[in-house]
Amino acid sequence: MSTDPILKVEDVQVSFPTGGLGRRSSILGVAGVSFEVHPGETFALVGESGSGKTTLARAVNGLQPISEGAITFEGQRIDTLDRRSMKPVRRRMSMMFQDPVGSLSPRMTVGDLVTEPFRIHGVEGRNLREEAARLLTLVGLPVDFVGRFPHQLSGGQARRVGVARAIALDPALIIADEPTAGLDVSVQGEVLNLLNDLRERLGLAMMIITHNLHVVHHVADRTAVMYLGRFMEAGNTEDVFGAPQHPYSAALLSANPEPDPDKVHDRITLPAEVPSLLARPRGCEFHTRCPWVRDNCRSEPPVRHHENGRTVACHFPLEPGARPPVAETSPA
Amino acid sequence: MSEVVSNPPGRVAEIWRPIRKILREPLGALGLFLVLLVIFGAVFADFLTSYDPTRINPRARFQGPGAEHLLGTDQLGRDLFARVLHGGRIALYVALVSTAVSLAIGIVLGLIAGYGPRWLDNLMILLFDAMKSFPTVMLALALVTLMGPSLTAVMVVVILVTVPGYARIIRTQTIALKSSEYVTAAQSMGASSARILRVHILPNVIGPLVILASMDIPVVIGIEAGMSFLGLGVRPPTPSWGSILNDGFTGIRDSAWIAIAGGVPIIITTLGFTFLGETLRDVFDPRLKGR
Amino acid sequence: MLTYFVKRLGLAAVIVSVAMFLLFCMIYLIPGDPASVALGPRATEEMRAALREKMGLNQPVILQFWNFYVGAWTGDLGEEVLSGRPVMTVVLEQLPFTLALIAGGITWSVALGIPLGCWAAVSRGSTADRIVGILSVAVIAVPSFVIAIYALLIFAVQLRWLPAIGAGEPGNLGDQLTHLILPSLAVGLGWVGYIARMVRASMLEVLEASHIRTARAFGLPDRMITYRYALSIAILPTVTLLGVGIGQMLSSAVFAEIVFARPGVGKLVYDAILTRNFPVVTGTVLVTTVLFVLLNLVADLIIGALDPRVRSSF
Amino acid sequence: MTTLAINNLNVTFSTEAGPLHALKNVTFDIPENRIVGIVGESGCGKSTLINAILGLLADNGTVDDGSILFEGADELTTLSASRMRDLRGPRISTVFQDPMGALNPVISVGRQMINIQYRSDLSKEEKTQRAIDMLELVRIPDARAALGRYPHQFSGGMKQRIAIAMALMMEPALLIADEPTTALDATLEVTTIELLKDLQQEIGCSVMFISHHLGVIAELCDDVVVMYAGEVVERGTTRQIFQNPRHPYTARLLECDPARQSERTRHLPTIPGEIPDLRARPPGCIFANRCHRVQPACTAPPPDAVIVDGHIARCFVANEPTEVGGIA
Repeated sequence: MSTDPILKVEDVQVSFPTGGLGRRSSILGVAGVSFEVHPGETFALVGESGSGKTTLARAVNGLQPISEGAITFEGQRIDTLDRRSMKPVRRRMSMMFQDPVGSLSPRMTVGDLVTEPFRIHGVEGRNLREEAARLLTLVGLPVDFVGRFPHQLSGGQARRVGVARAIALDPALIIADEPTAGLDVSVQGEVLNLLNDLRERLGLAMMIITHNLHVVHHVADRTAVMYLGRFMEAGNTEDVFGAPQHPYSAALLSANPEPDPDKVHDRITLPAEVPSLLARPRGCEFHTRCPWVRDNCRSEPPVRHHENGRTVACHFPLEPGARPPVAETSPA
Repeated sequence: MSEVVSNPPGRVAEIWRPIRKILREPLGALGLFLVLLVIFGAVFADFLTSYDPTRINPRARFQGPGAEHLLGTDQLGRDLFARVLHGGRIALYVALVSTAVSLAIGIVLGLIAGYGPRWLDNLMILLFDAMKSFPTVMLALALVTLMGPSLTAVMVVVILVTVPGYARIIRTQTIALKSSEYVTAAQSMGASSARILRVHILPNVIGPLVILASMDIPVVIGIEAGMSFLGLGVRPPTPSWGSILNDGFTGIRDSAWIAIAGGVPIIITTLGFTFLGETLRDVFDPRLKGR
Repeated sequence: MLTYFVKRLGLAAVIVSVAMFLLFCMIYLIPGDPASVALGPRATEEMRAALREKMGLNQPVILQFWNFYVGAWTGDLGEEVLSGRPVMTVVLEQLPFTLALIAGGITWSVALGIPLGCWAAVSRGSTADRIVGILSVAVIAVPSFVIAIYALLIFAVQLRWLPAIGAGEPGNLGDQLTHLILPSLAVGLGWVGYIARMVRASMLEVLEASHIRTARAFGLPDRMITYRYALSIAILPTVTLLGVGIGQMLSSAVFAEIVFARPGVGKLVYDAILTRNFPVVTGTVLVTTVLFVLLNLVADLIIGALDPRVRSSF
Repeated sequence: MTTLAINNLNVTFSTEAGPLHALKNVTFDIPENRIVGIVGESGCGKSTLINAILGLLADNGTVDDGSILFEGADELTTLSASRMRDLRGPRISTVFQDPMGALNPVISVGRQMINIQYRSDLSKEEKTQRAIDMLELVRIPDARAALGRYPHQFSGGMKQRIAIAMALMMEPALLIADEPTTALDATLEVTTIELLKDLQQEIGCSVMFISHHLGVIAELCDDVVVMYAGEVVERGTTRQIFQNPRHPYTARLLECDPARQSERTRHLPTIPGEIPDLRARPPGCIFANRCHRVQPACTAPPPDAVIVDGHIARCFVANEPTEVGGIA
């Protein structure tokens, strides 16, 4: 971590208004999150649906106003910028959205789609036809795709068009929301490899939002695990995967079926379902489902432990290989 | 919305393909034929008959259809065939002009309501709903009483009645598209609101609306004919299908041919436009079925 | 359910208020002055001034609107220009005839439209489906007053099966119903088409839904799937459509009442225009608007009662 | 005994652009009391296969050839509509992918569960009790009250469990599960799989489990059928398929799953190319255009090579040594 971070997120909260007339209140979609992304690095946000990972990504990209905290990008505070002053920032930070085909405007050709950033930012002195050809080649699509429409593309091809558009203006950071969603296993690798090649060749930083833990394991340098809008655990991917310290990360990792019929599943089963954001649990957010829950988890929010670039929000961080206490007491 | 990079291939083929698709459907072919027939009659009215539609001939009153007067004459001895042809001009003029104006206003208001701030949307929706809560003919009667019967009054009524519907459709679709991933993607690239509306939203909402509006043309023709039937549309000597029908209705027991001369063109035109509109919709936007 | 009802009622009141405001704006903005309209071209300047004074047209605009607004909510719609009777009384006298006509129109459209739509949906692609489709489109396309005149011409003038004019002898229900058949058919025929199409389209959509596939996969009988699983959902947009349809039927009723020389608000407003009785015109517009909004509210409440999702979202 | 025996099944859809051969010479068995996984990527014909078994093929689809024999007695491809309806539900039942849309939104859960038992002679109270028992079996809290509620009042995971309860209520001989966990989060997915496995053992039915998720298949299934572009390219026991894949497609598909790479790698394996247009099937091997072991012989239709009894791969080189694992 010797370099300056390209993106610095400090105690960011995002709140959504709820309720109608008379009983106006709000819920926290993101409840105080801090992290940094450094040049050339891939940072992954992992969580299940409703964890707030997409909201956080949209907040970083300036699509979602934040209610607390600060977002600094390339040394500039960006959460306070208005739309006009945000525009130059958008040349340096591009975002890819979940649906490979749905994130492409249906009545525009591939050529128009990949060169749209040039038109939006009024980039002068470039031949758009040549740019389109250059970008398509870069992402491994045939140049004659310029005339095609999104509905004529397969999921993988559409995803490549999205990548081409994201790198068009040589950004410093790409935010990819579920880059492998809706893609077959045999195509997922292509997209991830492409993103990784581009990251190495162009020296980009990347922020990947996903629920797919296997993908994270291979592509991310650092990983943060989100639950109900908060980081449960963050750190180097290999550390988190090797020895999760937060019960939720441990459960999530153990819940990951592996394609090996002889694998003995030593699983941590979580009782109950994810609580609604409308009724955020007191104390530790995870206590309603935590197999290791103790009394003060129910009343006191946990302090974050920082150690060797690793953060855990838990009163009682797990030792490597820890098993739920229920399993110990049950007859073997 | 091809801007710079690619050119759509084969312009001529682009025009012919939809027409061929319509002709393949029997109902579409019939609709197209009827519509062309009405347009032909209206455009070439002066060549198709030598009678002046407004000339009164006391010696030729109440003549039934025959060789001299193809569709007969009315209570003032005016040739009904000439009146029907010229009435077609009025009907088409009102229908096309007011629908076009409504569409333009409806699109602008709908985009503003759909993409603008929340309070403006709520206000506009309230106005649209209030506007639509007047029964059409009641509102028309009230307005015409004030403005006096005229073609302009009819067109104002049509526009007031149809704009809220168009605006609502555009608004609903704009709101749906506003949260679509490709619009969010454009925002994330820094596109201005004007560009998003022009490049990403308008091309995707306008097609269905134009088809729906084309299906409203028979409704507009009905409003014009209805107002003229009540004596609140075009002023008396000018022929309109509605006023011919009224002339026929007055003497329906003795001279039914006048009512037939006034009503059949209305039926032909409304059926023609409806069949054509239905086929257009089925061919180009099957999702709209049942609206 | 109660909060749902209260919310919908409040919204209806707001819409009626805005409609009143719009109506007032139109009257105020459109060139032409209600007093001159009422008195006709031969009136002297003094007469006009006197009537303007009486109708309150010399007051500031805001005050005029306020009087109009408060009056309307309290049932005071002004007085008839000539007889001086309260407009509200006159309108309410005529309203039952129009309501009967619309009820007749709804009966036609529901009784024919829903079964035809179901039949077409279940036998999709068959000749029956195509015929129902073409007929629906045709009756929708042709304006209701043309249907009214031709129905009169064929069934009353030529075939003499049914009476041509009037609403029937007061007190004689059978006679009144016979007099209702043709006018209500003219009002409702187009809506037979609308309803049939809507039922067909939403049936087809629902039959494609995955829960219907699940029901099929459980081997439920076709009749149960069609009528209990699919129609109970497909009927919902039809109820909304019918709510909207009532407004158009009110419009058609004007023509039907004139063509069949029936009493009713349509005939009332038409005669009022010919006699330049302007307060009656605005009064009738307001009453019918409120009626329309209320009936739409009823449609919404029916939806709320039929659809548990709507019920719990409020 | 075999619960379901599919032999040489061929299904074609007529489309505007010509006939689409969606299933070609599909053969496999679902033995009694076993869970058979069907694996394949998009366009492999999984949904067509389900619809063909259930007799719910779209109007433009026809079974050209082959047979689907259920419990050795009923030939599903030629069965009358009424007999088919009698089988669906009590003997063959289904859980579909989308938990949100699988239940009727305007009918209460209890009513739907009682409707399914319409053939049964039980009294209304007994039917209600049966519904409550089933909901308790799939761990729906407060089952009696749940009967009165509507689907939108349950979470996605609960809806899927209710769907499973409905599917197993009549104790069918065959349960078809079409990607039942795909729409669920990882933690819910594993609990649902474990639940399904428990219920299968308790009721003793056969399960046809369709999924694109290799991990789920490996954990749950006894046998695996690998499909590609409407053909069964390989089938065998789960161990045979996962530990000794003989068809190049199976081998590459397994490699592509990032979960198979226990070593962290920056470069993930892929299968280049696209699935061929099923309206213009190549005469030879369907996978030839993407295969890394393609040979001149592959332009002819490949045989169903038997590796060991019950392990079959539709490939010319299935019995040759491979670079991954295998004999070498």
